[in-house]
Amino acid sequence: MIPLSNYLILGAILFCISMAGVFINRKNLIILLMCVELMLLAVNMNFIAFSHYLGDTGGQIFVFFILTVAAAEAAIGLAILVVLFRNRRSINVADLDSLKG
Amino acid sequence: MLDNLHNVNIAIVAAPLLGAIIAGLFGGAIGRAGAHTVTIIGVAIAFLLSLVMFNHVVIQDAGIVSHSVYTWLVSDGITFEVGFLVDKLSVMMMVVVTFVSLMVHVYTIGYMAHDEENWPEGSGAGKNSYQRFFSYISLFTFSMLMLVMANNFMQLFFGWEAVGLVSYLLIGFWLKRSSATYANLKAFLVNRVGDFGFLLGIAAVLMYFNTLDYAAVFNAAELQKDLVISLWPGTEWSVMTVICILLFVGAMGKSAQVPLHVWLPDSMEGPTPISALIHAATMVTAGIFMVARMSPLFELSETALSFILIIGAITALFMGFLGIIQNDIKRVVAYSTLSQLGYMTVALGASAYAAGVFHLMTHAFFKALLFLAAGSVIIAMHHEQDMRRMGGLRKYMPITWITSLIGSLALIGTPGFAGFFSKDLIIEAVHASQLPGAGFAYFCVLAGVFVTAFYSFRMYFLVFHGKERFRDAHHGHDAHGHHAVHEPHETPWVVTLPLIALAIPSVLAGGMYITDMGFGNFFGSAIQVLPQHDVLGQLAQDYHGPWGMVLHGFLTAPFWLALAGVVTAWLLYMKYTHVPALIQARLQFLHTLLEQKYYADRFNDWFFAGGSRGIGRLLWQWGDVRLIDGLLVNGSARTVGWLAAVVRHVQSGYLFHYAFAMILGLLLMFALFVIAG
Amino acid sequence: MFADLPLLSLVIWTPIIGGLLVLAAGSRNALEAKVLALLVALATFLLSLPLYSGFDTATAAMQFTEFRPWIATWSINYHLGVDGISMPLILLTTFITVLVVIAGWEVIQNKPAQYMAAFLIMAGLMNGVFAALDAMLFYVFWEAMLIPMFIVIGVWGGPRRIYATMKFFLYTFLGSVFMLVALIWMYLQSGSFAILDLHAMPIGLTAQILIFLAFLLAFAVKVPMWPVHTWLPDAHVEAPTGGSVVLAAIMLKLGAYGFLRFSLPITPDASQQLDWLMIALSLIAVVYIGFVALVQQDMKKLIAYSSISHMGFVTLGMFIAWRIAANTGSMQGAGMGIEGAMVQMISHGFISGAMFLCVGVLYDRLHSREIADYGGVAHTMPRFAGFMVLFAMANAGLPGTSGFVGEFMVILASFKANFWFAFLAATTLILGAAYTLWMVRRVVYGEVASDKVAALKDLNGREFLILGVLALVVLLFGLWPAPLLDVMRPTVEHLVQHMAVSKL
Amino acid sequence: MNFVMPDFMPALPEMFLLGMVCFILLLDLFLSERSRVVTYLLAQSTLLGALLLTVSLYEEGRALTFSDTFVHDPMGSVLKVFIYLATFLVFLYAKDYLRARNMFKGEFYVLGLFGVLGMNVLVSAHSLLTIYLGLELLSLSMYAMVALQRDSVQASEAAMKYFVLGAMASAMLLYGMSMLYGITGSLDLGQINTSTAAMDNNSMLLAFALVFIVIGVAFKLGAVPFHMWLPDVYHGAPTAVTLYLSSAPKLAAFAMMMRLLVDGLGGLQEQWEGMLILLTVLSLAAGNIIAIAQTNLKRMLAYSAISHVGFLLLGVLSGTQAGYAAAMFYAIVYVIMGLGGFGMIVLMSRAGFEADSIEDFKGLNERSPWFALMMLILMFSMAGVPPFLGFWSKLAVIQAALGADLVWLVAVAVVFSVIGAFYYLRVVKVMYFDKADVGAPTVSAGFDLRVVLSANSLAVLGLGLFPGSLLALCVAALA
Amino acid sequence: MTFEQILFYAFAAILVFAAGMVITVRNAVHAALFMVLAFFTSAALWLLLEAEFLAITLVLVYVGAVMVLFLFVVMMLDLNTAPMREGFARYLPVGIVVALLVIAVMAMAVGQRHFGLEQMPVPVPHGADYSNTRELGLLLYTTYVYPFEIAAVILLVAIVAAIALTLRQRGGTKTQNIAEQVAVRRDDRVRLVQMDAEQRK
Repeated sequence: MIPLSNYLILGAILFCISMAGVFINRKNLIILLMCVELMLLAVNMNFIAFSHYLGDTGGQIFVFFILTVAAAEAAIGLAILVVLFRNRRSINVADLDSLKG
Repeated sequence: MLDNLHNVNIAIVAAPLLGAIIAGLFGGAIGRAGAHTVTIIGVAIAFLLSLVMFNHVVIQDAGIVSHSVYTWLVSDGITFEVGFLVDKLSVMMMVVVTFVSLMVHVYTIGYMAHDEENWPEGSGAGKNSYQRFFSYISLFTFSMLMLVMANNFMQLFFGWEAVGLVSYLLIGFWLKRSSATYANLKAFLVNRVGDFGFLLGIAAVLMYFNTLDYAAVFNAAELQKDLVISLWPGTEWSVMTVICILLFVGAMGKSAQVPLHVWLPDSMEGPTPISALIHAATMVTAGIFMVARMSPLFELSETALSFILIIGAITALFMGFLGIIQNDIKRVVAYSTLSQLGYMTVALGASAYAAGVFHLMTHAFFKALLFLAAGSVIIAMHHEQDMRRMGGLRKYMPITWITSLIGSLALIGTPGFAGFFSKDLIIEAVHASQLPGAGFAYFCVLAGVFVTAFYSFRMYFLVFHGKERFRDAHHGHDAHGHHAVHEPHETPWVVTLPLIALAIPSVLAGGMYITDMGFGNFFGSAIQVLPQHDVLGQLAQDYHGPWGMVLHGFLTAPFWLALAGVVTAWLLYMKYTHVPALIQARLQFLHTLLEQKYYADRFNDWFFAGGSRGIGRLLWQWGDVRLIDGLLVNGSARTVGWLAAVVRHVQSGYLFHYAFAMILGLLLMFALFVIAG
Repeated sequence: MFADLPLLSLVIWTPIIGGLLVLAAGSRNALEAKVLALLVALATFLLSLPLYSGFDTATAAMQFTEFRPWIATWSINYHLGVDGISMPLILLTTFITVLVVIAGWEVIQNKPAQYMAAFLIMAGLMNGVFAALDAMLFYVFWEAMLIPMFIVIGVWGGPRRIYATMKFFLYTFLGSVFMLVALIWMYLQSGSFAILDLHAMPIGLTAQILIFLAFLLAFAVKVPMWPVHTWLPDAHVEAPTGGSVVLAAIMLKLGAYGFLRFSLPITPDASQQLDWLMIALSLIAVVYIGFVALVQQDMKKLIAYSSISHMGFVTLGMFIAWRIAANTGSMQGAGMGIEGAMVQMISHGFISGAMFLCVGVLYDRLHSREIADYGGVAHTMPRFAGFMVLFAMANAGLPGTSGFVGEFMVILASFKANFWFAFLAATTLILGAAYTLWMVRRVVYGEVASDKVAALKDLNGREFLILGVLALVVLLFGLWPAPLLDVMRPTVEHLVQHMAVSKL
Repeated sequence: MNFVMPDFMPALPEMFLLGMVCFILLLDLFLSERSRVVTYLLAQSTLLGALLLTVSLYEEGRALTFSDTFVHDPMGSVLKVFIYLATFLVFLYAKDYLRARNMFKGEFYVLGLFGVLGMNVLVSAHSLLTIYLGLELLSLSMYAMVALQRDSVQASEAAMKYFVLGAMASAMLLYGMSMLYGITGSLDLGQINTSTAAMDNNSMLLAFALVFIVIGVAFKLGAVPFHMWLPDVYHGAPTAVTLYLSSAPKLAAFAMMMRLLVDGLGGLQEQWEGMLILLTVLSLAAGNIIAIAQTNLKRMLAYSAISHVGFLLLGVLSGTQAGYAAAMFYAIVYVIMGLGGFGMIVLMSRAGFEADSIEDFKGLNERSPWFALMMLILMFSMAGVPPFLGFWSKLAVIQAALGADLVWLVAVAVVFSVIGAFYYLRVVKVMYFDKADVGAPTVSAGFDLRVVLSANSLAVLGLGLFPGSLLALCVAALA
Repeated sequence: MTFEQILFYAFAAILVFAAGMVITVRNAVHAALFMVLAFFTSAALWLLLEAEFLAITLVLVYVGAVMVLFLFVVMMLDLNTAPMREGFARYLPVGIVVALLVIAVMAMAVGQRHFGLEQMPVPVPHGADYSNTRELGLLLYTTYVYPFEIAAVILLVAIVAAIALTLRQRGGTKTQNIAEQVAVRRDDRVRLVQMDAEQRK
């Protein structure tokens, strides 16, 4: 018998790891994008767990849409990454500092 | 009939005002002759109409004329009006003021004939300082009349300050002279100190009487005499004392009583007619007049009377001392004026208001005479004022010499001359007074007689007798471009005529009016004296007519003191002319003290002028600039600016910082709900 | 014939719309714009005259009222009206505006049309402040007025104009936002922004005190009272002559007007509680600022400080009412204080305006405001010197000039409250004379200081006209202030009665 | 399965939009550079058409459709109308700017219109799902638009930052939604509202979910500390896109906040009030203070936008109908002013020259007094000086907050508004008090831009003089 | 411990490990591969939660498409991996602390207290005839048709955006420009030149 809280905590851990990933990672933008994917995964975990325990399909539907959107997001993110790389010849996070102050 | 008199009153003040306006604003157009004609006509009208009023009020004794002209303003149920009160006191003042003023106007034609230093060629105003001068003195006449004819405190204050204004303008008439503009500023400010008290006094009157009308205030005075006011916790002052002392502070300023006397000697920077008109005969007596006018109030406060007595006595004696060492002819007269004002004040303090006013009148004549004579000498000497460069002028300017002698004799109180009657009356009145301080005052006025005689005749001898020092005098300054050697000569008729005209009353006015003004009930209800203060009433019992008084005068101490003074002067300045220098050397300390005028000017300059500038600078630099502006205003602006410059670095440009900020925000909000429960 | 016209709207909108037209005309022809500006100013002045002639001096009620719904959601209305307090101030505004337009005629070379337009618009807005009977309408005019002034100082000002104008704007803005908060709070309590409703609205003591303080901040900055006065010297010094004139003559009055219109009637109990503060600040203004004025080296700064000092009388006169009541047992005398304050406001409008114009005359010729650069001006500019001395005397409160009347009344009234109030207030007799006349001595008198001074030309006709008119007015109100007092009496009496009734 | 055919009428504007966008997308492929203006005109007419449809549906009243995922109500309609209008102006202002930078392409309009569609979805959302999707539709369009100037280093950097942070924020929002779903068992806002209102108000769990929801909203609005993207993106994006970002999406964000916090979690007002207060204070402080240090006008306006968000939140957090109306009024007013402000930058820009430095406005009064005056109006309006529109919006929210007895917060707000006035004044100072550089050009923008921008600024004045109707509209929309 | 629990903990452990590796490895390719691992384990966990359709979708779409796209980009950009870890260790502690803090708070909320077995009992497993895919499909095209359409638009936006951002016309390539061809006018191709008759010299 796995309680719901286990899934939720797993989701939370996943969420935090990916969140931490966003600000620990100072070099590679691609990993940042992956972290975002990971965060969505954590949310999906939550939704599915809830959906299961609540006996309601709404959560799974939501996850379906999240997956769709996440795919679209990944596409656009990578497109932006490519544009950025063409302009800068770098995807180093620490190089993105021309806008500040 | 009464309406006509009202119009006469209005005409009395309007005529000089009109003259002043015409001469002042249209001086360029009407020229010099026009200016002096129009102003003299104006003042002459005022003088003649004053005589009409005199006739009505005094000779026909047809009662006082009091009426309001217009309502100045109404506020909070209190009506402030502009109006006239002509009773025996004011009508006497009116006659004196207009007469002296008329004389001065005439005299000025001669005195100012060559004064062109003010306006350069081609300046917009033209060369009309002459016109300006006439405008000023007419304006002064107007102001003074407003002052003496006022029927309420507000108008009194108006006249009071207006004469101050004209005095300011006239002292500084020679605009280029730094000393003149210093003197006029000083005169105005010192007068303002007096006015400060005066205004507070008026405010006090309004508070306790709810009106500023003389009649109403005087009628109610008796009822209010027991009121007290607590100026600071734990003390209680009689309201009357407070009011009277405050009002008297005003008089101290205007009548140059110690310690507000400092402006008067300096005011001699103005042209001589001014010294005569304003600083001897009229304006400075405004304080005396005012106290006399307020006698119903002053009578109710013995404290105030004692205060007046002491101040007056100090002024009478100590200012006289200063006259001894002056070399400037006008300054001697000026200190003499101070001293005589002290006498008048003493009289007021002794409740002998009539004596004070009487002396005021006689003094107006002989002091104006002396000033004009001094002016005449100055003209003859081509604007040389130092007595050490004069001497032996008697034979060059006989009229001036004679009239000066008359004036001096009147001043020192030679029996028979006008000054004798008034001065003797004062001395006797003080002697009779029972008020605290009367003893001290009596000593002062007695000693003052000797001093007066001494400096008067010192001046007289130095100027008119002895060696003709102007011949070897080497002019240190050549300010007016005159040639070094010149023969003095008698001045033109416009100058001498007023001298003669003033010499007559200087001799006669005393004897003529002593009976009425000194002992009689000349002033009627205008002056009120409580029975217990009525020193003149006591003296009247021993009075047997002017001749009796003259004869008696030869036997009294004042006469012998005066004689001693004259003799001493003769000895020191005619006989043994080297002695003064010896004395000076011996009593160097005393001489310096006198030369420095008791250090009053120094102290004022250092303490008041310098002190207030110091405070101003302190408040400005530390209060405004550093504290409020520097620390609070610009400080806040700087802080915000600094904060902005610092905080903007939080926006580092790094993505991971941004993300971190979001997570911190998340934590912050968690914290919020954890704390909130 | 005037009864049917919406006079107040006309005096508000004529200059504003006229100003916009001037702005438009200015892009084509500067002279045309100036003539138009003068016409507009004159028209406004003429339109404001019926306010006086048609004024009913028998009533304390608002007159010439206009009412139109404006923002229904918050029941804000376009509600105008004048009483004896505001009417004279409107006249003052329209009058001064004419002078300012004339004063800037030749002097302003840089974009004269914008300059004129700014002043016209400002005049309209200031009239609006005085005429508004709706708190929010009042606030709108009150704040909007800052904009043209900000521009005027910033564009046509002196070397440190930017600092000065920023300081001016932010200072006053900071002050007024709290007033806004207070107004909204009262609206939420009472459901109305109508000033007269707010007068009648009962408010608890704590709330009153907070409201009072909020108002105080707004009005004290404007007056200005110590210690929030430091914007004024800077603004004055840097502003062009016209700006200084309007600032001193009218804008400072707005704050004082605010006290009369808002603080006293809306929060009488708080005013009573805090009158010690007001009196203290007023007296500090009189004395402290008097001393500070004494040591100024810059003529405009000196006059600016003198303005602050004189405005101290205004606030003093307004807030001594309860002390009088405590001291004498009746409110008798409070009216005199308030009326004195009013007279002082009007008179200060003329005198300080005239003083600034005098300095402007000198500045236009020599481009210096330093006292030390002058001396002996009387020799080269005798007519000017005459005016200068006259206005200086008026500034020093000489009887016979309007400068005396207000101070006199306030001192008389404050004596009823406390001897020492009057004592400190009366020191202005000495200090005021000292700083003003000392400046006169250094500028006007003495030897001609330099060749530049020697080359000065006396007043031209335009300048003579302006100063002459002001001189006449100053003397007129000094010799016969009764007409002014008659107008405001019923209103002030009503105000005093209102103040005497606690709202708790 | 008891499925009923949904009522499509309320969604008519959205469907029209979608159809038109697809049509434009296709048509644009067949247009040459020269005739690209057709795309522009079509895009504009699409917006006008949608506007007409929305207006015609305004009277319909509140209705739910699409299985309650879509709501049609007056607030939504009003916001949509202003979204169309704002976007219309954006397209108009941006035309010449885009042309000069070789960005006058169909993509800009297509993405822009997709964004509008996303906003519409968001505004009409009545389910967590539609909120999320609408948000993403809008966001994805915006990410792409920011990067649209492909050869610009700054633009791509801005896009990247925006994207990463945006994705993170939407993940957080989703996390919150998942919690909400877990707690209430529903995605429908109406049901969420009923079940949360019935729960223990102090429930830690709800607060926990709420935190994430609020963060999502705060990010979208740009409230501190979730604002970090905003200055960089506004600054880095091409001004035309900044114009877009700063206008209509604010209205959508406001709607999102209203839907989530009020429609969905109205019962938790006490709890989100505290969070919003925190955001308000931080936004007011950071926005106003940092703006002072800026030299770049776009960046300054970005910080100004942050401070405006603080004010907007002031209205919402008061938790009353009047407060919501005030906030909505504020949002609309801000959009009008912001359009003018960024529009001025566009106006001043020329090929190869971005007039985005404050210095670029030096001496504008000499070069172009008219537009200096327009900018002056805008700046004073943003500073909240009457009689301009900005004042009334501040008045509205302050009134709302005072109504909620948040006197201290109001005091903070007004103090910061005074501090904020400083940097607006600085722009005026630069325009009016500084001398123009030698050779600084005059305004050379197209006629339509000049006219409409003037109208925009004058509207700020005109509506400032007569704010009654707009205000009444907002109040009525939320009644 | 039941089999289910063993499975859960095992997969959960792998998932957390994989996630940790994603954010810490230096090489983007490795990171992507760990991502794949994470997706796989997630899919397994979802199967435990009876979300078969989504589990499979996850594998198909994410592992099969999205991660491939990632890898593709990584390869295309030809990144230099060497300096990728500079300063990494410095931020790790902060990261860990903050992450732990957030986890702690989150765990407080989602822990046993609210979502334990008492509050949320494990639902009865679906029968063999239950089709998760069918269930979702039914909902998707009926109740959620509106979101479904929006999702479609989102994908369209993604396509448009991706193309708009990355499509480059290289100067050298010879491609048809259909728009230009369609829009061509006569004047573009033919120019009629009026020439004066030349005088023969």
